[in-house]
Amino acid sequence: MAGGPQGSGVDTAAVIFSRACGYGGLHIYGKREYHSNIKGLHSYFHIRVSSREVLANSSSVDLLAAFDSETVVRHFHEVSPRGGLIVDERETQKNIFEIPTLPKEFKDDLKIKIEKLKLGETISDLLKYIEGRGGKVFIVPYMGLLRGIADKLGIDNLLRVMPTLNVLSIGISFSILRYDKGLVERAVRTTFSDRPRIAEMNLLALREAFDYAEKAFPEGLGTSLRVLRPSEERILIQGHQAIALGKIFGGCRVQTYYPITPAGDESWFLEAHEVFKIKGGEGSMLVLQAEDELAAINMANGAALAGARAATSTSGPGFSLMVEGLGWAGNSEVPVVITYYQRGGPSTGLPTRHGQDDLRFSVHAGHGEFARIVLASGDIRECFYDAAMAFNYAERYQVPVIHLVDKALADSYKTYEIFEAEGYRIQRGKILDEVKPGEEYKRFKIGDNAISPRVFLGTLGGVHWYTGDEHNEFGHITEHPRMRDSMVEKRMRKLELIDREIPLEEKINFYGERGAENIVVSWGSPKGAILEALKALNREGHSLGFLQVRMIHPLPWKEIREILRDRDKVIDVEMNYSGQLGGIIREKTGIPMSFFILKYNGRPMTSTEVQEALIEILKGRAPERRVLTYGS
Amino acid sequence: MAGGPQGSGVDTAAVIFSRACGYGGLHIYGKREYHSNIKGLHSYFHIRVSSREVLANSSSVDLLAAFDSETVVRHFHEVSPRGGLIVDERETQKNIFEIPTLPKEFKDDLKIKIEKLKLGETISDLLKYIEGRGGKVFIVPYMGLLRGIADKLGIDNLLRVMPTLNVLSIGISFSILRYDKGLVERAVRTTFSDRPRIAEMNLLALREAFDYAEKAFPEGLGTSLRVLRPSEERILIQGHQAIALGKIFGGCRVQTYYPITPAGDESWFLEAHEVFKIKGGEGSMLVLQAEDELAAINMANGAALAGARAATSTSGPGFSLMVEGLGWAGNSEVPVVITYYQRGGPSTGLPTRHGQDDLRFSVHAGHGEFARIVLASGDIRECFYDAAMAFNYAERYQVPVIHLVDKALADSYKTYEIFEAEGYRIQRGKILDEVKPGEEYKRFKIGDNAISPRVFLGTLGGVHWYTGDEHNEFGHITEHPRMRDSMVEKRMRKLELIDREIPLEEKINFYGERGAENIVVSWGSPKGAILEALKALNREGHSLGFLQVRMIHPLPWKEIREILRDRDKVIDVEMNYSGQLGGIIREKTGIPMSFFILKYNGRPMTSTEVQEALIEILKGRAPERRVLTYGS
Amino acid sequence: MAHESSSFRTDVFIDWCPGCGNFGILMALQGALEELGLEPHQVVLVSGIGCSGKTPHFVNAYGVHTLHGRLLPYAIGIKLANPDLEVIAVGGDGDGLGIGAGHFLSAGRRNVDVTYLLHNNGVYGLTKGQASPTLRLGVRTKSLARVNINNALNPVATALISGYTFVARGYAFDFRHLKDLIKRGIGHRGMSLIEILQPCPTYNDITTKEWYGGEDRRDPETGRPRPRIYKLEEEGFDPEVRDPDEAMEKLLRALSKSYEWGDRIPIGVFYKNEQSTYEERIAERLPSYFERPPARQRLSDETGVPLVDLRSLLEEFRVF
Amino acid sequence: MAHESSSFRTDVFIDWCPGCGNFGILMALQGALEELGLEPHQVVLVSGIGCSGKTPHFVNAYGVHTLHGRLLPYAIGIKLANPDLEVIAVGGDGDGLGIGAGHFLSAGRRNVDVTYLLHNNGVYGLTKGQASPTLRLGVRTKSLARVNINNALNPVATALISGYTFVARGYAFDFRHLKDLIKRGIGHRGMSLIEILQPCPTYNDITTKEWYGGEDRRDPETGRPRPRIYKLEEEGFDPEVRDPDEAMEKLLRALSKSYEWGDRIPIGVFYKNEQSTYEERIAERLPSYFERPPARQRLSDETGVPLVDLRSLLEEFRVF
Ligand SMILES: Cc1ncc(C[n+]2csc(CCOP(=O)(O)OP(=O)(O)O)c2C)c(N)n1
Ligand SMILES: Cc1ncc(C[n+]2csc(CCOP(=O)(O)OP(=O)(O)O)c2C)c(N)n1
Ligand code: SF4
Ligand code: SF4
Ligand SMILES: [Mg+2]
Ligand SMILES: [Mg+2]
Repeated sequence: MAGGPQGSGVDTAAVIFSRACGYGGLHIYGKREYHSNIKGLHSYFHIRVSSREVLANSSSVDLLAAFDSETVVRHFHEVSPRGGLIVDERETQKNIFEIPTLPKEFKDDLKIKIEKLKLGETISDLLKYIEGRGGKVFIVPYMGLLRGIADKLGIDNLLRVMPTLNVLSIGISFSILRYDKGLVERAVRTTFSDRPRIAEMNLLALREAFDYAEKAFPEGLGTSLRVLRPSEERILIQGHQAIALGKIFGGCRVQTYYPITPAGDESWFLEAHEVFKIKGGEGSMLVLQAEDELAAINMANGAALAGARAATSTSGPGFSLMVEGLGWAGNSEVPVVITYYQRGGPSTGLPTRHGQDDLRFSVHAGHGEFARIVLASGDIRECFYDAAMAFNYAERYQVPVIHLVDKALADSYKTYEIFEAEGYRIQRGKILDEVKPGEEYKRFKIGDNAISPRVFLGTLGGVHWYTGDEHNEFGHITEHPRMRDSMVEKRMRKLELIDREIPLEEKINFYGERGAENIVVSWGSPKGAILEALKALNREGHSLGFLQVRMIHPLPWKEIREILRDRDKVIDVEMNYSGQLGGIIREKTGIPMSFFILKYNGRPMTSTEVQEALIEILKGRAPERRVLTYGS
Repeated sequence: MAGGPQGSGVDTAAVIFSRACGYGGLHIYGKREYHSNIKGLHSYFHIRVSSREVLANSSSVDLLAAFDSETVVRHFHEVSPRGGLIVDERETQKNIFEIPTLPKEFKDDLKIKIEKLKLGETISDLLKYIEGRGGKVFIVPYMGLLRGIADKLGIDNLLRVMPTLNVLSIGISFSILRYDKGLVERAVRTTFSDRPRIAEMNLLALREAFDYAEKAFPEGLGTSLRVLRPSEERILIQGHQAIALGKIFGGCRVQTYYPITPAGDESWFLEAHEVFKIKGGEGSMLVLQAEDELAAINMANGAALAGARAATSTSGPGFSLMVEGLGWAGNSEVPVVITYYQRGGPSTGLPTRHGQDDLRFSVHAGHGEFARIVLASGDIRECFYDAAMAFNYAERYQVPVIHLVDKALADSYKTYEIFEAEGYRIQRGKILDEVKPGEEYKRFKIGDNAISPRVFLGTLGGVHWYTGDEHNEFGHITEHPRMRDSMVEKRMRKLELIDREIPLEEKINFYGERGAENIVVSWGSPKGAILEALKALNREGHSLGFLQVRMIHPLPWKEIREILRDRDKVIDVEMNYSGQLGGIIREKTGIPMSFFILKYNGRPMTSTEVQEALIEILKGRAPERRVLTYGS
Repeated sequence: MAHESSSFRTDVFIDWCPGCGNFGILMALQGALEELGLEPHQVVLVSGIGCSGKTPHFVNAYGVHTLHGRLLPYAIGIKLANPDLEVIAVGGDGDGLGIGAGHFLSAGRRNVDVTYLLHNNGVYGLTKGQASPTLRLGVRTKSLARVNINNALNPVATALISGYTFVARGYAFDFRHLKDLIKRGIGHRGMSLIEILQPCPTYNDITTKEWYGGEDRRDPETGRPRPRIYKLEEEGFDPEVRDPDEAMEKLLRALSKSYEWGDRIPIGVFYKNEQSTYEERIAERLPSYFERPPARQRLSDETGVPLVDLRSLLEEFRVF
Repeated sequence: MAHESSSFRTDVFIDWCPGCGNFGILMALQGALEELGLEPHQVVLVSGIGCSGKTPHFVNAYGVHTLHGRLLPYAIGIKLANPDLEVIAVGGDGDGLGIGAGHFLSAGRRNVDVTYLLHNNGVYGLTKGQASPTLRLGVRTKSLARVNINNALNPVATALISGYTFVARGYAFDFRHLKDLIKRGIGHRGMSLIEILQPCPTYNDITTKEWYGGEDRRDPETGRPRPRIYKLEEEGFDPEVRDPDEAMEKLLRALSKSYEWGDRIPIGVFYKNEQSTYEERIAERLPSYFERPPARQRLSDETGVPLVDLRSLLEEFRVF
């Protein structure tokens, strides 16, 4: 873990660190945390490295690199007994209650905590605590190192080399982990590939750090990171990047957005990748910054009618403004895709923090009744494939598709075996390229099933109309009761069609033992922590299965009922207060959840806390609701 | 029933007719139906008159006054065997397929219908059909009568007396019903009380009509309307008026709105009643037309923070735009009231037609989780009391309250015993008028229960902050995990408090036999039709109870579970496709509905069709879902 | 509906009130489309909600009747997805300058090649005559219980300051002039606003046909009405910016003209300034934009295999 | 927080970037409030979402930090419910002219007595530097991957055409001048807009403090920077409408001035025209509005019995 004030390079450090590990054939899982602020408030990244795949973070930290004293204060208790802390020598004498960026409520808690631990009020008291538990503390004279770099570069102003602080701390970290310096250098080079001068400066810093640490800390951390040579090709990728790539791959050609955290990252990534290679040439995506989310959804609807695969991307506050446009899409059978990045709500809530509070809202948003699909990915790989698949669903069924992800997916990093096409095919559903002379075209023709062939705006002979009002087969307004009934039924019966046609493996995943006594039910980002906990517990002899629901709406309730029926315990795990998926399952299957493991403090679940909560339930010691609280 | 083109005075006719009946001590229930159009398309009103209370319409018509041929075409089949039809002699020879305002889909159906009935294509063919079934047809030379009126008033231009056409037809109707002419005159006078010239013209028309009909149709309709002298005081009122009055009575002093059907009527009524009498003086309500619904909800939130009881009023498309503001209110614990008039959705849908499609949306609207109350009135009297009560709930619990009504309630008319205060008290919850010097005020103080004392903006010593972000007790932004948990819990626990404190009789109504084998479950406007059906069926020896749910959220699930548990059949009756209340009940109680009686063609349920559907279920002949279709 | 009829008429019943100015606008629009030699399938009419919003149903061309106030996002989304389409937006004054005012301003900033007909009747027609944002302060139409307490927005001035590159005003009952304006608006490369003075006889008894026509102020000598409306072009007003240097001066002149009201009400073109369109600016980023706009890109081969080169996309993420 | 501190400062950590123009604005605002002799409880600061939107938390007065773009509806709702409050709205350029542009226009139409400080930094600060609606076409700040392809809105011109009765521009780093403008805005009876040129050193490297200060164009002789910013009042510009007849002329002059940019950037008051406020117009409908505004009406007696006379309310519905 590395932490420091926002703007001090924590992000870049995370990237370099993860890349360097990736280059060494290691698996990583990482997650950024930051305040809703541009510069100065606390941010940190938390990375797990392993020779085997890692799916989530745990609750303890083996090596903490603190760029400032606040990081020490916030995380010292997480450093594991055999872990280490790297800290700037200037920080050690600071009084912890004089850190201006610590909010009052944090200080209140802190006071209680240090009283309980019987600690003093300076950073060095906290360092002693770490050491007392068996951890190691590495005190680094960062200023001295910076001065050395400045001197070597012939720079007077220390401020100009300050940005290398993060690379210095990476260097120290990798050095005491005994890692291959060459790989770290490569990571630095790639990261700054478009700014060669900066790259050079940072490479120098890296070398200085390695040199210094080898001398100053000859015994290192104690544990070391060994380089591996896996046989597979690997990528290191974040959730929002995977979604963006899934969109390009899946044929999305118009993306509208209005800036918002954390959805914005995806659109900015797309802007940077708006022109891409296709077989025999070049493809492109139009990425449009709208004036607000009302415009964003409705522009996307318009683009979809014109025949482009079109999407918009947002978070809760933006989605709340898209509700009216979503309803129009539902009524006019527009194949539009909305990528919905949940964050902590309600209202602006916790803009940069995590939550899964918007499930019910995505299912029920919009007045009136209309068919939609709500698809929730549980890991970064699923983000990629679901992003592409969403367009197939949207066009085949002519419905809006909400691709529901969350902040923990959006900006966590993970190493994966490279993504392959995996048989993905673009399926555009029923589309007529032209309407033959003499033929009458009806956009909303009521036929055998709920899907009428589409023509794009501009097609010869296919003139038709759209309206948000109830309409007849041509798309003209009607208030005729029988036509009304037919159109309501046409729209709503799509849900049955979707339920029937989409294969089960695209709708749910089941892990663990099929016949397990106890089933964990969840969706979205807790998946990783659950899988890790499950593995550990089943190894210990417990009997657990895990049902991950991806298609939330229409819910594959028959299959879910089969899976959940007659189990000993059904344990709902979600990042919200009310166990929303649990509610939906009970509504559709009648099966109540026996236990809830919930979390809503804005920080993702760790495998440690999920595992602990599950153990308590399995041991029969748990209350019906258990709220997890790890995180800073 | 009277029908004619929009703009031809159908509305006024409805008012006069209903008033005249009311003055005669009769009970009426009436409902307007009209297209989303200003002038020219078909509209009609459907009124039931009785010496006993009437709660809904039935599916047949005893007397149909047709202002145009379209009305005949649309409603001839509804005229009951012993009923009558009043029609203009000029219309009788018209070809029914040449009526330009009939939409194609209507003509398609009509063709099939008249072929089945073996009828010709003119209006007089339809008249013959009515007569053939035993009905009476009254052919009236309206043009001649109008000319007579014009002559008497010394007016050349026939167009200037045309507006009396509706009163002419009322005159004919009451005359053949042998009703007291004096009462009808009084109704005309009251209706045009602010336009004495028009009143005179219409009174003349009324007399001409009576004179003509007495001579031309000496035998009358056969049935007659007798005047009564009830002992109670009575009012004749529409749903939107009752809500407006409930707001004034309940202390609402700011109402914001953006024009929309059918919610707009309430705000225009309030504008006309913005100054009113209070004990010892004059009160007033500020009614603000906003630039859109985003502004409307947020202005109301602002006014509520300043200390006014504040509300906004809208329908589906507007509510979709209010979702973000609702979330802010939820997060900032703002006591704002939203009156939500449902109409047929989705999107602009059926702007002037009925539906109950927005239940789930009102419960789940808004990203994130926060407490709200959703209160659904089932009749016009409840509209009044719930409108007032909503402000008590909002202020006591510092939550947004959605008062969910529907178009069938909004513009139906009914006679009621005059509304009394019935012990209604204004309860503003915890409010501090001042904060004493030296005391620290925390707007979001976390205390014993979820409610912190409020001070209004501007209170001396009470300076505090609001934000849509997560906040600490002062209202300043926080991202502290523990504070976050506390605030989530503070907001959400209100639901338990509400559930505990609000008495059951404000949350549900139960009608019929407590121990009945079968229970009908419903909410909102179907109540009237259900009650009438229930009475008839229980009279026939069936065993039916009726649970009307008024507090939809938080749902009084424990009590509902008690009521529904172990019944033979639970029958869900709703005006939507998916049986939304049924879904909520199953989610919260685990009890599934055994049958659904649904309707979504945009027209309210009649007691006839509900009764028929229930009989089939009780006789064991019904499918699980039955869709009702009455209406034009 | 049926295959390419030569005319732009449909057989949908037109349910506007008798005497409504919308009839004139509809005719002028249909006339313009015909005279421009466009075919129904090349044209997309996008409308908002209101009486005016029903227009597309009466025109035999692609019709997208959208949400209240959102016609411009739809129009822009459609046009940018397929710039070959002739996209025309049609909506009310409440729609465009009340609930949709944010999009109105934003559209000016973009300069997409869309033509926008704004039906200005001073009221919210379809919801029964409430004051619209163009109704003047202190005015009370017959549909209002009290006088209007809001100031009016001036559509022409609003378009001018937000960047519309063609700004004009027409009159619903001057068929030939309006038809001509619409043709010029469609011909203009960039975002055009045509405000159309539209009498609403049902709710607005202030700015009526008679008032515009000056029937309340007949010449005492001839007895003939003295119309309030006059044509800018007849007074030699030159709206066209021919050189960037004169843009500011012409803009300010147009602004000044836009405030003329009451006794003399100008119609015609207030401002015209051809600049790079949004589409052209996009094409600088996406070189193949005009040949292969989003709606016309091939996505896959015949078997559905995406054309995108997944490997090259993933290259930058490779760590092993 | 604590009881009526004499100052308008809070102890909340101010988390803006070093060098941000917002610091200057905050100080000017606090200074203005103090000098006006207002007390914390009399003032309500209403803000939108953005870096600028955090301002109320740093001011010891009632603070309502609302939704992105919705600050004006809140400000107006609060002010109209209790016109005794001094309501000041504070928000960003994206907030006010992007997502909130519709309310911006509409507020001009109403003329409620609210003072609106618009922090114009040309970017969406809090979401990391995307182009805001005031960023000029073709400009590329360091935060943008490509040049901006939208035209800019001019806040002063937009306020002028929509009816704001006090329109001014200040500069974040001219403390005294800005403080003075804010005092005058608050003093003005009606809707005031004060656009504030606000350098954002983190994302906007175009309109920087140095640029406004003219440090890039020092006088070759003296070596001193030649500031781009100048004060209208120093050039004798008279913004005030003293007679309705001169309103149009002054409006057009203000419009013309508002377009000056580049080498010379005017700050100061562009336009001031006292007219009836919205509150006054309301009071014509509701005679007791100022004595008993909505937030201050008594609703019930001590036992909670509503004061409203239900009988008289129901009278018109009586049929029997
Ligand atoms: C979100 C939303 N709010 C309100 C309405 C109701 N509504 C329908 S038409 C209309 C006003 C129409 O006025 P205008 O745009 O001037 O068009 P006109 O009818 O005058 O042509 C309104 C408010 C709606 N359809 N959607
Ligand atoms: C509905 C909604 N959309 C998007 C956002 C995300 N958001 C937060 S701040 C911001 C932009 C702020 O820019 P500006 O208004 O110029 O303020 P500044 O930060 O520059 O002061 C955006 C888009 C949001 N909070 N709400
Ligand atoms: S209400 Fe007015 S605008 Fe609407 S159709 Fe009638 S006359 Fe035309
Ligand atoms: S991002 Fe810009 S506007 Fe925001 S605090 Fe930093 S410098 Fe100021
Ligand atoms: Mg209008
Ligand atoms: Mg900004």
